[in-house]
Amino acid sequence: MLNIDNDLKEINSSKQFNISLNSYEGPIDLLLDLARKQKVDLSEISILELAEQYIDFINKYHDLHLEIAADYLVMAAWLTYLKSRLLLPKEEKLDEHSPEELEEALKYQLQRLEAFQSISKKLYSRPLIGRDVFYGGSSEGLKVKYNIRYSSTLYDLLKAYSTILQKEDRVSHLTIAYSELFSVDDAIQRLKGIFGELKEWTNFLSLIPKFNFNKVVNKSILSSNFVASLELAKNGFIDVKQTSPFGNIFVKLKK
Amino acid sequence: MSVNKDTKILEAILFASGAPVSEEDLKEKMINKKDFKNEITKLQDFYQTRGINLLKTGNKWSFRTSDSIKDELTIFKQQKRKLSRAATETLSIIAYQQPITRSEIENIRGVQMGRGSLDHLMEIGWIKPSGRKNVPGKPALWVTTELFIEHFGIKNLSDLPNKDELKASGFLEKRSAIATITDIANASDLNLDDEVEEETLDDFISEKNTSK
Amino acid sequence: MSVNKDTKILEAILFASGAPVSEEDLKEKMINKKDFKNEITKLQDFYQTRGINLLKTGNKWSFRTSDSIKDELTIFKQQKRKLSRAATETLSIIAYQQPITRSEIENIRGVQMGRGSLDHLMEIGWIKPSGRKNVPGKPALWVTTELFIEHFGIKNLSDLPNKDELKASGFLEKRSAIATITDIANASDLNLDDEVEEETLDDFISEKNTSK
Repeated sequence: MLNIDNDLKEINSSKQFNISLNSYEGPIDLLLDLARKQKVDLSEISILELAEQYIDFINKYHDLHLEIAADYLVMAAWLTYLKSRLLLPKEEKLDEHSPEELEEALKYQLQRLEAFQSISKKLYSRPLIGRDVFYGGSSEGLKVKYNIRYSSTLYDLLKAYSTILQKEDRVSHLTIAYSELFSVDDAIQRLKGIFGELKEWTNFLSLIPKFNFNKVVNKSILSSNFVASLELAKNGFIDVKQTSPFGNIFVKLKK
Repeated sequence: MSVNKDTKILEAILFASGAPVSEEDLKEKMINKKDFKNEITKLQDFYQTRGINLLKTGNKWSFRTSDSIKDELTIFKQQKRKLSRAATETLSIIAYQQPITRSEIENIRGVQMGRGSLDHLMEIGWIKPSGRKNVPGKPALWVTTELFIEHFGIKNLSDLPNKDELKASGFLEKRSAIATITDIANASDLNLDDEVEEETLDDFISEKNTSK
Repeated sequence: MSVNKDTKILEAILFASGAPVSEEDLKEKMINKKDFKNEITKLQDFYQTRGINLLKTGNKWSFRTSDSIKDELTIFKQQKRKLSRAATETLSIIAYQQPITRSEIENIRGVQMGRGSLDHLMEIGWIKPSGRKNVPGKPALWVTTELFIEHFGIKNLSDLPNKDELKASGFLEKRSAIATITDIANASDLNLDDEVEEETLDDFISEKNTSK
């Protein structure tokens, strides 16, 4: 009677199962689809049968280890409950709703959703401005006076306020990331250690440690060492010379 | 054949303004304002079978191209994003059941409102909030706009297609608390969803004190 | 009276394009292209005495409002402008958090406000000063006006959706990382100029392609 089993097999083999559940707008939509496959006239559907089909459908999903949204599971649990109520012999009032009332409520909801789904198709297939029909006309040749009118809409206003709310959520703390750059102090300490042995003029560049850091860090090593060497020259610790503009810089220990 | 000057005036205004014009604005330009009803009906009849038609939506009149040649007018069709199914369903529920709260819409659709459908419909300009429902939490009520009526070529809200039919089937009444399956599921312990507490505007406004 | 489909097509295209259309473009849309001359002449005759006439200028055809009524008619057209982003933000803060002082607004937006920004909103008529805050310096407090409520199509201030409702309606959704970055860049932009925007319906609907 139903092709769900076949659908499942097909879908399973073509790995499109998830897409299939995504195409439903929620548990009631899925139920409605199952109901349509059962009967054309929704007022005559068997709720018991529908409940079984739904539970079966959800179980099959489960077997395939596919994620099922919580509300689909809630509906499955609820339908299991409804099924048991419908199958159990009638008891004295268990709680406020008889199984018939529940059945009726479910039918109503299915029929109402069905009605709105079909009405929404009808509504949206009406000749729509900008899609099917168009305004037009031209005021050429007429005297026209322009009024400035602000066209900002409530949507613009709410969107702007939402932006502010988002910013408030987002920008609460300003954290400054730990810097990986090399400081001048470190470089002075380092150069002092090296310069003890530099009796001859030595190319400054050969004193720069070669690390495979990123460009920025490498540059910081170079510049901190350069500033450090100037600092040391100023203090009379070393000599620095450069023979031409932009030429190599040489350093040696001051005698 | 001589054409009445007022006819010409109405025709020209409606043509030149390129958007719906209110009856008051139209009357104001006429020589014999009392003839308005007569003139506009004549004009509407005159264009009935033509390539452009005269339509009344809400309180406004406009010329628009005829629906009968929509397939031939494809040149004007811009690439236009289609509304999602969720959005069209939400729009029609609002149109027929307005004013309506978000949770009432969710009740009918049996699913939590997808992200982006109310804001999207509002961005297009077809819905807006209007008042709040007098129930705990005072949730916002949503209604359709004048632009909705104009864009869908509807005379007025009581003229929505199949409205009587829906009403007769009892689908337009808002059922009381425990009448639908979603209500029952929500009311029972089976509900796994966290209920979002609805704030009133007052809660919301007083919040600013704490945020500083 | 039944109207030829080609007549309707010509009529609708000439109407909807709002500018002169070349004969080639018109012919191209017709079913029986050979009938063009006949059809267009028929149409021209048809409109001869009406409020709008069909005119040929050079190689192009267009509808124009009739000369015979041009003295009676002045059309008022609205030039549409949108508020700048900064002004919209300021307005929304006032709407939600009124009464509020200038420095409180600046505090929320995280930027100093240009001199004229509040004046500008006041000029439009959407905000007004209302009393002073009882703190040192007694700064003016700002509130929104009746006109604000009318323009934005709400009944009263409590119609404005609260934070949870904004969230549930999709407003707080981040569209994309890039959009967020530009949001920040734009927000810190102190430019208070209005963007002049002449919107057509097409812009309006097609605009949305870019937003997702």
